[in-house]
Amino acid sequence: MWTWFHRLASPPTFYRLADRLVPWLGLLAAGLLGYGIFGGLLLAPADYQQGDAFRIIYVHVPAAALSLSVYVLMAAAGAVAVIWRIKLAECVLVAAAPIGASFTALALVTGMLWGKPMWGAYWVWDARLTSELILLFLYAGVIGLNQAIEEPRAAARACGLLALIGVINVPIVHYSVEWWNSLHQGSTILKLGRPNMSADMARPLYAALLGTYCFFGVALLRRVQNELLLRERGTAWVKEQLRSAHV
Amino acid sequence: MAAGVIGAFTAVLRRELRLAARARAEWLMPPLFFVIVVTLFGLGAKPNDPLLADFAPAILWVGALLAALLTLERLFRADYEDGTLEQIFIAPAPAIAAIAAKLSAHWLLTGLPLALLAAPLAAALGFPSAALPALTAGLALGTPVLSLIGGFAAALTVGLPRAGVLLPLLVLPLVTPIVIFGAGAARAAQSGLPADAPLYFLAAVLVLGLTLLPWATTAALRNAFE
Amino acid sequence: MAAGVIGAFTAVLRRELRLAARARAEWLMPPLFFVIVVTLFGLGAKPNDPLLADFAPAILWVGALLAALLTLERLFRADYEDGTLEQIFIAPAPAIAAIAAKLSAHWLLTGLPLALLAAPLAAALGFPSAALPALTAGLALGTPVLSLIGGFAAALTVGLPRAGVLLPLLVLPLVTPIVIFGAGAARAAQSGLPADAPLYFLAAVLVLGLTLLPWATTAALRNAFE
Amino acid sequence: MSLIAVENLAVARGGRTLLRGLDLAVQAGEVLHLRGGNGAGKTSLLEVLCGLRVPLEGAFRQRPEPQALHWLGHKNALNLALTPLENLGFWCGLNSVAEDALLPVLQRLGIERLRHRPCRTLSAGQKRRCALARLLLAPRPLWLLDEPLDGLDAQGLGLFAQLLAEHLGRGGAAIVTSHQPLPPGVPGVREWQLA
Amino acid sequence: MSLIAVENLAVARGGRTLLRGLDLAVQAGEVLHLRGGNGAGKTSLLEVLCGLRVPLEGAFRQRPEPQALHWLGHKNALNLALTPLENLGFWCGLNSVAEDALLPVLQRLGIERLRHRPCRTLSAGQKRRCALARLLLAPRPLWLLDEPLDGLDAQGLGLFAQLLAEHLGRGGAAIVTSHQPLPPGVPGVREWQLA
Ligand code: HEM
Ligand SMILES: Nc1ncnc2c1ncn2[C@@H]1O[C@H](COP(=O)(O)OP(=O)(O)OP(=O)(O)O)[C@@H](O)[C@H]1O
Ligand SMILES: Nc1ncnc2c1ncn2[C@@H]1O[C@H](COP(=O)(O)OP(=O)(O)OP(=O)(O)O)[C@@H](O)[C@H]1O
Ligand SMILES: [Mg+2]
Ligand SMILES: [Mg+2]
Repeated sequence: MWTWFHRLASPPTFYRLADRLVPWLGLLAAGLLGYGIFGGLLLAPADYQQGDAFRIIYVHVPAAALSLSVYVLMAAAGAVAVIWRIKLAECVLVAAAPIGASFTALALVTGMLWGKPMWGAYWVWDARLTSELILLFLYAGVIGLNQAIEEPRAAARACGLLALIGVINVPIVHYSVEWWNSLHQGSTILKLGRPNMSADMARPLYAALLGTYCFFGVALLRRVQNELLLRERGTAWVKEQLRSAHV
Repeated sequence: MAAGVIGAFTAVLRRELRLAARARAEWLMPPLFFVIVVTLFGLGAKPNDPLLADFAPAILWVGALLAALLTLERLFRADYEDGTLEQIFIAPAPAIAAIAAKLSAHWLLTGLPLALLAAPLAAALGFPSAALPALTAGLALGTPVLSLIGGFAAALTVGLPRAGVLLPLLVLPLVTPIVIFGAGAARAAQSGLPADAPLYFLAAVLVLGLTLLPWATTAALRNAFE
Repeated sequence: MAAGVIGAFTAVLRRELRLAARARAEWLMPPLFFVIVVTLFGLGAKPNDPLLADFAPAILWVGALLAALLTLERLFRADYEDGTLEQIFIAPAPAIAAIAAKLSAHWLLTGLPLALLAAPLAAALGFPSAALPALTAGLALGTPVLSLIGGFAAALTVGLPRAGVLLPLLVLPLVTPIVIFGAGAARAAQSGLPADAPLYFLAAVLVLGLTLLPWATTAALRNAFE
Repeated sequence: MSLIAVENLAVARGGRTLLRGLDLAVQAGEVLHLRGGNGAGKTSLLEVLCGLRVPLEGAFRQRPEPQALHWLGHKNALNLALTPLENLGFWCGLNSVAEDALLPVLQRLGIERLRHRPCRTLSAGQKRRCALARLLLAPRPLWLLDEPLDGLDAQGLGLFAQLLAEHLGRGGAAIVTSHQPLPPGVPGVREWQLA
Repeated sequence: MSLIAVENLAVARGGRTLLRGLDLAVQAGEVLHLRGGNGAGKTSLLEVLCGLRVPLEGAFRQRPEPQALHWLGHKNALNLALTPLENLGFWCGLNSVAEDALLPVLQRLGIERLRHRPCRTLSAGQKRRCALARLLLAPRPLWLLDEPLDGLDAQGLGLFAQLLAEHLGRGGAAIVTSHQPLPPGVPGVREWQLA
C-alpha cells in the first residue's frame, strides 16, 4: 500500500495517469453540467415564491460547496507536503488555490446577485456571508504567500502550514447558519436522504453539483501537470514528455 | 533535557524583555496606537453620545487587533537576518522552547498592556462598568491568541522583502473569529445577557492555539532556511 | 544638475515600484488590507448595525493610518542596513531627490489605493453617497501628509536606534490632527454641513509638509551616519 | 573514530545540484579546510553538515549531537542593540552553559573593553571576534566555521590559529572554509577542494 | 597632482578620538593600502574621506567631487530581492550613468550567468563581485575600497588585481583597506599603518 502510494506520487507516473484520466472526467463533467444547467434553467418549474430568481441556485450552490471542499483538499495536501515532503502534494496545494478562490468569488457574486431580490440588499454583515468573504481572503493569503516566496518548495510548504491552520474557518462557514441566526438559507439540500425540494428542482441541482466536482477535477489535474512540468524541468522524464509532445 | 528547555525559554524571554527595554519606543507604539484609535472614534461622536458606548466593543477589539499587528513584522525578522535564528535551531534545546518564549514576550509586551488599558478606555467611551469584567476577560483570553496567530504569520513571511503588506492579509482572516466572539462577549454583557458562551469559546480557542501554533510557527521558521 | 536630479528621482521611484511588484500579488495587498479592516469592524458590530455608517469615516481613517504605520518601519531600514543609503548620499545628485522619490513611492503604494478605494468601502458601510466627495478629498489630501510625517519619523529612528524613545510620542500626535480633520470633513458632509474648513486645513498642512518634510527627512537620514 | 561522517551526499540550492556523491569524514585532531570558488557550495555544505539544511540525497554515517558542535556562520548572530556580554550571555542561556567563562573568554579575544558597548558600535573585526568567543564558551568537539578569518587583523589570525591548535590538541576537530590559507601554526590541516 | 589630500585630520567615533593629526595625500597611479588592527579606525577614516562622515578636525586640501570617486563599503549596497542587473541598473540611474556597460561588466566579473537571480540567492563571494562591478560602470579616478577582498576566491583576487592595475594605468588612484596583503600584480602600492 505504501509503495503503491509512493509510486503514484512520483511525478512521471502521476503525469501519465492524469493524462489518461482527464478525457473521461472532462466528458463526465460536460454531461452532468449540461444536464444540470439545461434542466435547471429551462426544465425545472419556477419557484412559487421567488419566480425565476431562484435559478441562480444552480450556479450558487455548486460554487459555494466547491469553495469549501477545495480548501479542505488544500489542507490535506498541505499536511502531506509538510510531513512527508511529497512534491506531488505541494503541486496539488499550489494548483488548487486559484481554482478554489475562483469558486469562492463566484459563490459570493451569485449570492450577492441573489441577495438583492431576496433580502433587498447586495450585502449584509451576516455570519454566512462574512465568513465566506473571509474564506476568499484565506485563499488570497495562500496565493499571495506562494507568490511571495521565491523558492517554490519552501513556498508550497509555507502555504501548506497556512492552509492547515486556516481550515478551521471551513466548519465556521458551514455551520454559521446554525450557530448564528442568519438570514441565509439553512443546510437542506446537502442533507442527503430527506430533500425538501421538489425532485424536478433537485435533480438538476445534484447533477450540476457533481458536474462541478468533475470539472474541478479536470482543472486541478491539468494545473498540477503544468506545475510538475515547471518544477521538474530539466529532468529526464520532462524532456521525454516534451519530445513526445513534439514541442 | 527539561532543564535545557527551561533554560532556553528563560534565556530568550530575558533577551526579548531586555531588547524591549532598550528600544522602548517600539513597545510604546501599540498602546499609543490603541489610545489614538479610541480617541478618534470618541472625537467623531457627539459628547456623551450613547452610540459610542454601543460601538465600544468593536472599537476596542479591532483596535487591539490592529495594534498587535504593528509589532508583528519585527518579531522574527531581526533574528533571521543576523543569524540568531540559526543558533536557536542549532542549539541542543528544542527550538520550540525559544519560539514559545518569543511568543510569550510578544504577548507580555503588546497584548497584556492592551488588555489592561481596555477598562479605562472603555469607561471613557461610556461603556457600562458592570460589563467591564466580560470585556477584560475576553481580551485577556483573546490577545494571547492574537500573538500566537500573528507569530505564526510572521514566521511564514520572515525574510520576505515586503512582508509588511502580506502579513495583515494572512493574520486578519485567521483572527476574525476571535474578534467576533470577543466583541460578542462584551456586547452580551453590555446588554445584561450572560457572556459565558463566547468566553468559553475563546478559552477553547486559546487552548487549541497554545497546543498547535507554537509547533506550526517553529515549522514555518525552519522552512525559511530553504 | 537638473538632469541628475530627475534621473535619481526616477531611478529610486522605479526601484521602489519594482520592489513592490516583485511578488506579483503585491499590488493587490493594500486594497485587500483595507477591505479586511472594514470587514473587521463589520464583524465586531452587530449584524447590519446602522452605527457602521456613522463610524465609517473613523474606520477608513484608522485604516489609512495603520497602513502607513505598518509599512513605515521598513521605508529606510533595508537601505540603511545594506548600504544603499550610503550610495545615495555619495551620489552626485542631491540626496533629497532620492528621498522624495521614496516618500512618493510610499504614498503611491499605501495612500493612493486607500483614497481610491474609500468610496466603495464607505458605500459598503452604508455611508451616504452625497458625502463621498468630502471623504475622498480628505483622504487624497491627508494620506500624503501621513507618508511625509511617517517618513520623517522613520528617518529619525533609522539613525537613533536607542534614543528614539520619544519618537512615537512625537509622531502619532503629529498625525492625529490630520486624521481628526480628515474624519471631521467626512462627518460634516455626512450630516449635511459644509466640509470646506477642514479640507482647507488639510490642504494647507499638505503644502507645508511638502515644502518642509523632505528636507527634514534627508537631514535626519544624513544624521544617521554619525 | 570520526566525529562526523557523511556518505554519498548531494546538496542542492534553488533546484540546482551543487555537490553530488560526496563522502567525507573528519577524525579527532583534524582540520578539514574546504576550498572552492565563489558559489562552489561551501556554505551550503556546512549548513547541511550542521543540520540546518536538508540534503538532497545521502546520509550521515556519524551525525554529531547538537551539544557536540559549534556552528559559526557567515553572519555573526549578534543583536546590534545588545552588548557583547548580553549577546553571549543569551547564547549561554540558550545552550544551558554556565556564564562564568564569559569574562576570561572576552579577555582572551581581546574585546573585554568593549563588553558594555552595543554591538552596533563595534568594528567589523571586533564583531567577528565576538562571534568567535562562542567557540570557547562551551567545549564542543566539532567546530564548523564559515569564513572565520573574515575581518580579522594579523593579531586576530594568530589568535585564531592558537585557539584552533588548542582545540585540536584536546581531541577536537574542525571543518573550516576560507579563501585565504589557514594561518600557520595549525597542525593536521587537510585541504579539500570542492569541484 | 594629488587626487585627494587631507591635513591634520582627526576622526572620532562615539566620543573617542581614533586618529589624530593625519596628513595624507594620494597621487594618480598610486594605491594606498591602509592597515591597522581591528578597531583602529580604517573604516571610519574611509567614510570621512568619501564625505559620509564629518571629521572631528582637519581639512581637505584637495576634495574629490562625488562624480570623481567610487565608494565600496563593507556592505555591498545590494537589495537582496532585486537581481544584480536591477541593483546595478538602479545605481546607474542614481548616478546618471548609461546602462550599456552593464552586461560586459558583469561578464568581466564572471557573474553574468547570475544576472537574473535575486541577490538573496547569491553566495557571499558572488555578492561581493556584484558590488565590485560598480567600479567599472563609470570611470572615476579615485576608488575608496573597504575590505574589497572579503569573500573573493583565488580567481577573484587575481581579477581584482588586474582591475586595479588597469585603473592605475589609466591614471587612477585607490585607497584600500585589507587585512590580507594585496594580491600580487598591483603596481605602486604604498602601505600606511594606522596607529
Ligand atoms: C453574498 C451572499 C451569499 C453568500 C456568500 C453565500 C454563501 C453560501 C455558501 C458558502 C453556501 C454553502 C454552504 C455549505 O455547503 O455548507 C451556500 C449555500 C446555499 N445558499 Fe448561499 N450565499 C449567499 C447568498 C444566498 C442567497 C441570497 C440565497 C437565497 C435566498 C442563498 C441560498 C443558498 C442555498 C439554498 C444554499 C444551499 C444550502 C444547503 O442546503 O446546503 N444564498 N451559500
Ligand atoms: N557607532 C559607533 N559608536 C562608537 N564607537 C564606534 C562606532 N562605530 C565604531 N566605533 C569604534 O570606532 C573604532 C573604529 O572602528 P572602525 O570600524 O573604523 O575600525 P576598523 O579599523 O575598520 O576595524 P576593522 O579592522 O575591525 O574593520 C572601533 O574601536 C569601534 O569600536
Ligand atoms: N537561496 C538560494 N537559491 C538558489 N541558489 C542559491 C541560494 N543560495 C545560494 N545559492 C547558490 O548556490 C551556490 C552555492 O552557494 P554557497 O553560498 O554555498 O557558495 P560558497 O561556496 O559558500 O561561495 P562563497 O565562496 O562565495 O561564499 C551558489 O552558486 C549560489 O548562487
Ligand atoms: Mg560562502
Ligand atoms: Mg573596518
